[in-house]
Amino acid sequence: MPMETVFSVKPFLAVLVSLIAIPGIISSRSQNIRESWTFAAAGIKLVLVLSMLPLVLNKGVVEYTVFQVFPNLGITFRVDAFGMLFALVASSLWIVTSIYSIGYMRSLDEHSQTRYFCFFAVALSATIGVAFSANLLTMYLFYEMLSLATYPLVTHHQDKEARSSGRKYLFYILGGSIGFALPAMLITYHFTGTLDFTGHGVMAGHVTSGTALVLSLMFLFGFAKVGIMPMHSWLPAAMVAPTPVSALLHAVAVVKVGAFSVVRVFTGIVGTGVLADYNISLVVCVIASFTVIVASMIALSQDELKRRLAFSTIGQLSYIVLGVALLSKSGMTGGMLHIAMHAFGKITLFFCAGAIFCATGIKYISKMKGIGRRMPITMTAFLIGSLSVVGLPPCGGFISKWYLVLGTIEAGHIAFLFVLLSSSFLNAAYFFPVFYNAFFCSPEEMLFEDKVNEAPLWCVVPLVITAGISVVLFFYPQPFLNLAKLAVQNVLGG
Amino acid sequence: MKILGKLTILLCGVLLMVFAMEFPNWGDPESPASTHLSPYFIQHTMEDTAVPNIVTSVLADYRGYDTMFETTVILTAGLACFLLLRIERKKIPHRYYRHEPTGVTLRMEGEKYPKNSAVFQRMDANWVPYDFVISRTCRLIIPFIQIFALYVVAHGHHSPGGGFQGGVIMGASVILFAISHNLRTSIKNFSEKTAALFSVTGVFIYAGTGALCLLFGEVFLNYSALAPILGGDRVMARSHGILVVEIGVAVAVTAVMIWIYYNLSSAGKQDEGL
Amino acid sequence: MESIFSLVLAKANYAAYIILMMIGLYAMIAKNNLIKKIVGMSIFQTAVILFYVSIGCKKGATIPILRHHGHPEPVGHAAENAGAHAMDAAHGAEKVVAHAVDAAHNAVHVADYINPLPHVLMLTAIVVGVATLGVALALAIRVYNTYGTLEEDEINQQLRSG
Amino acid sequence: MTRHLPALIIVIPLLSALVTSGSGWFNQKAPFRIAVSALLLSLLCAVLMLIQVVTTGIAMEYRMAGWAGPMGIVYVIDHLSAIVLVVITSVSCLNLVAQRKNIHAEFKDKQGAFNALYVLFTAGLIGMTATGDAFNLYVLLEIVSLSGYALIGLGNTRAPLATLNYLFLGTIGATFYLLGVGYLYIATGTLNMAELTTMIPKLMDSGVILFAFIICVTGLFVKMALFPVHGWLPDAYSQATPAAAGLIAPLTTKVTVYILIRICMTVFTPEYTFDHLDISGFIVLVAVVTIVFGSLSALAQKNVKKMLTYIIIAEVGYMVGGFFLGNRLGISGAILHIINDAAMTLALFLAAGIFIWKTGGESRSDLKGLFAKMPFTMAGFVLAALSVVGVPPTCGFFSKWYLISGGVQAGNYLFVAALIFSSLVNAVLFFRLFEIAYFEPFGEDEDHAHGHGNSHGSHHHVGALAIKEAPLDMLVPFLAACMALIVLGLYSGTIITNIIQFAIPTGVI
Repeated sequence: MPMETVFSVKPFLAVLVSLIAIPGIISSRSQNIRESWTFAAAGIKLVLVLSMLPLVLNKGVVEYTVFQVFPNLGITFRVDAFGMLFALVASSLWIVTSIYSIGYMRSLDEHSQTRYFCFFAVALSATIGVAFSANLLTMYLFYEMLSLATYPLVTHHQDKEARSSGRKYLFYILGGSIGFALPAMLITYHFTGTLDFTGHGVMAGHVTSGTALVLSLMFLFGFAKVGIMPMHSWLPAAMVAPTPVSALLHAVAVVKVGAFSVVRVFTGIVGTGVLADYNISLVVCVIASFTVIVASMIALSQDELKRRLAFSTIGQLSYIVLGVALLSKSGMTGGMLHIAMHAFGKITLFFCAGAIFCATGIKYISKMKGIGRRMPITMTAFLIGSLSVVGLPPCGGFISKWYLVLGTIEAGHIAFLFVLLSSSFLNAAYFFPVFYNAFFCSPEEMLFEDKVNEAPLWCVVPLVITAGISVVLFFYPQPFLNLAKLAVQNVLGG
Repeated sequence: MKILGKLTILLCGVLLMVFAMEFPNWGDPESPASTHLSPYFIQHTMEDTAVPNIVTSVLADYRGYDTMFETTVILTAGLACFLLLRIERKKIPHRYYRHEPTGVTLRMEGEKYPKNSAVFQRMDANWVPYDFVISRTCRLIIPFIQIFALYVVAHGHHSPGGGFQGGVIMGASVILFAISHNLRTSIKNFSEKTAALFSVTGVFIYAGTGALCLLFGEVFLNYSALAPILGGDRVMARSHGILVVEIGVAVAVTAVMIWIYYNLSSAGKQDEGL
Repeated sequence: MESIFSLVLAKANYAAYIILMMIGLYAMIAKNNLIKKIVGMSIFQTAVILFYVSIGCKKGATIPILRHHGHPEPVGHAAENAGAHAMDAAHGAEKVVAHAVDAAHNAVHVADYINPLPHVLMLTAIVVGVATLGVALALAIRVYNTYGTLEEDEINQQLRSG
Repeated sequence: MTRHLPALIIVIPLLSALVTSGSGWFNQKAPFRIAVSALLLSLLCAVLMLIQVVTTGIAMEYRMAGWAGPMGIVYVIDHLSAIVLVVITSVSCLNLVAQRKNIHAEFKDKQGAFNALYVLFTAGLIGMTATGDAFNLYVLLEIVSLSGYALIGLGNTRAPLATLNYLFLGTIGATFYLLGVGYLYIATGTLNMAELTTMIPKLMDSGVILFAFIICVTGLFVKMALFPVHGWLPDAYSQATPAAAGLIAPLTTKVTVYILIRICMTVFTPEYTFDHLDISGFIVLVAVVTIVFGSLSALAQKNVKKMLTYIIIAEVGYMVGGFFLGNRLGISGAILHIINDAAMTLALFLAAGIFIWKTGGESRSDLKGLFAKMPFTMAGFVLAALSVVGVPPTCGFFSKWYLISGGVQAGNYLFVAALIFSSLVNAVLFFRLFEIAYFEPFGEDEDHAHGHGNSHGSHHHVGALAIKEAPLDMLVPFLAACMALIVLGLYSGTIITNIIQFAIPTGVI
């Protein structure tokens, strides 16, 4: 199937645009000017990404090499269906999150907001960079850039708790990438002589089964952002960050970059053939399933809302890995689609958590009884988000889960079907009590007085938008679904 | 530490000795060192540079570049000692002088001192008296030492000698003066600033001669380019060029020796001293 | 037994330099007083100078100063040829031997003069030794000014307690 | 004029050092100006030579005093020396410009002597790099050493003792090298590197050559502070004044590694070093120990400058180990790391200089609150630190890439593991500093800061938020050095394919 390759600077610009905005953000004299720089960058970024969409949907590819740092390896961007899927999610959610950030940060009167917006922009650059990277080196570069750019965001409060969390965050993320991913990358390069992502991987015929297994696991654990157990504990720790950061970074950018990287490496470097032939996929499936179940169980026991969401995220990320590792057509489609669907659902939930904190200062679920009466919009959005994450109609999450379930049957691994189903039950078990408590509690149990109201408009509007999109995606999942299908086509052929 | 040191030393010594067994015998005329490069120097020194002292011709011409840096090494040492040790002298508000014939003591403000220093004697705790016999004897010898130094420098082309040797002798004569009198007297005659400037000038004569060759369109230090200035043909120009740089070396070595002595002997105070 | 003796005697220069060098090295490692260490360093460097100079030695040869330089003819002769010779100074290494045969009429016998090169090199090494000694003494004075002693163990004691 | 560049690059600094030293007796401002302009001219020469060598592909040869080959001293500028010359001159120049205020404060009326020694030190390094004569190398090595002792010995009160120890070990190292040259001279009768290259293959089995190799390399190991003869370096470098440390720390060890590479590849051929001798494995092992030791020792330091010096030791292990892997990738990595590490160390020491200038202290806790106070300096410092850790796209990543690839290719996984370990330790080291600079508010005591730990309010007081950057003439060169880290990283492919590739003999695979 011949693919049209266009050489264009657009992917590079899409990465660069938020970096270019930084001097503007720093030098702005007032908050409004600063925020308009952010919006301008976010808007231009989305437009640039969208402008490449038609081409990608027509099975085209956009390529651009910035620097040829090694004789046959450069810092190269390449936009294909999978990358486009992820970039689309990230760049559209940046705008929403920016709105939300303004509301959140201003209403809580946080310090160092300029720094916050700067590193937010850097993080977005890095995310798009990962999405558009054409080889493992470029991806590694932006992956590290993201790790470092998010550190000041995670530790924004600069207190003791932030310090220890930040330490944990870097320990896992940097330790994983330098300790595992970097050597794995170099060893791969040594054996294969290339790091380009190709449809069928580059390892086939170059490595023995043992080496392939070790390398695959090094990648899986090395890209610790995907939060596969036991490399997961940075994620709950990182919840000390301001909620918009948790929302965008820990529901969209950071964790999804991890998942995206793992999927990209498994399909583009290791190759589906190698994964299947040496039974690596099965090992990965088992590890992912373990994470899915255990993370959901831990989530049940968490009382702090953001921590519960964090453990939920850990479980959901493993869905993606599991889906791709099933190596069946539907499984892969479901896994890739889940990147988008989960992002919209989970970001809604985080926004809600943040809005509750903004309005009431409450973090714990046990203290949220009756809050639904006071903040109906927020809690309705929370319901929609939960439905999406659990995977029930009429929400986008249902579609991806549907494909995942189909995938397990297609692959003939019924055991994983049960994993998915039981996990869904667990998801429901830890989300619905929140919602139930918020609305259906007796008046005497209500913990809120009349003076509590909805969070500021800047906070409420974004969560309504994302909740709305979650619903819309159920009825109209085409853009993401088509991209995911195209991506699977590239990988599996046919 | 001592046992360990002895063991290391013993081991090193034995190892060195074992490998030394492979060396050519002492004084073996057939050794590579004696047959490879040195015959060229021995045979061509006259036709190349017209200097019969082969050591001088190799030193200042064939390997003249090395020697330039050798001189620079000396200068570096002088600068290093200065930089490490020199302490600014405290401004002394006033000094006492005794008028020898009458025994009257004068108090002088600031750095001023009586011009007629044969009659006035400075009084302070740091002052070291020097012996009359020794100082006069040295004054007697020093001119001869200095003439000999000049001879060594100038006759380096034809006999053992040259800039380094002559310079050291010259420097030693000044140091002898400083020892036999005292540092303050010596500094009065040959100040630190003079020493520093002379040492720089000496190296500058050498490097400048080399750079002059560049200006004349030849490679660095190729004295034959200086034939138009120095007179004679290109070979004699080399011979003369060698003399010029030897003088530079002598100036530098003399001055640096004195400079280092000044700083070391007074621990940088440049006041009293040994 | 005799052969070993003669062998050692034939390499006596190397033995001398090695012994001297080891004495210097030992003083640098094991002595406690900084000035003694500096003295050891000087001995150490001098040993290498001895080694080099002994390389230059040649049996039956004299110091490398040409004897017949007073005679006008060789000089004049040399001066005539000199222009050309100075110009093509780019003799390759292999040409050197050829020249040795070629220039036999110059009446300069290579075997008569010892190798000048090591002497030149050692002039440099001596200078370096003097310079290093000077700087080392300057540093020792600074150390003495700071600690009031030049014994290393006393200085270490002061450092530990201070 | 181009013909004379190899002489000019060293004669200009030499002459100007003389003028500088002389002018110091009359004027305290002139020495600095003369020194800077001389170094700039030298840098220009270096760049011109690099361009010429790269475009023509032929090494430049310069016959000092007009004597060729073994009789006289020749300077040879090939790809390897050309790039190292650019590194030396630019680092030296940048550091001098950045340290103007420091120098004025530290050496009030010794400007002449200090600047002269500074320039002489640079000239010595230039000469060491460019020379094609084994003995001339020794003379220049001594110039570098002597001026280095003087520059270092001027630090704080402990500096003279540390310098004296450095002097003892430095002298042993240099004398060993001299002895090795003597052995070579005994065996071959020549001192010219090019001629030695042609002669050594015939003498492969000679014990004298073997011992010459061992002594030379041992001497150089002492000079570059490889474990276990590293003891002098941390003390000496950390006690030096910022101006001296910024020159000496980035360049000395790196140029010594260059000399090692030069000696092993040009004098003793690669065939001899890697194939004939069976010591590469051992030396890589020593390098591994150096890396691990350096990293762990750095972890134990509270003083920032001392920590940096231990990192230097670990980096020496990188380069020596990479070179003795004996394959093309490893040697490329080692050479690339000479360039990159010089830039990284310069940036780090300039940063340390700025910290000391601004806070007056050099322990870890003196960095408190600096992110808020000096954001630009800290941004540069973060960049330099990331380069040391090896995060792309900074240059440290790329040399590490080649070194690790070389290790993988040679099958030496111990070396690979050591590099990874060192990267991780470096990450810990620097993030520990960042944490202090980021979390602990400026100008508050330890316990006081902890008391305020959880309240946001403590960050709002004026002192912590007021930006007080370093003076511009310190900041601009520092940021230029930091930018160079990125540029070197992005263009490392160009450097490898156009320069370093030609610096390695074709025999090395």
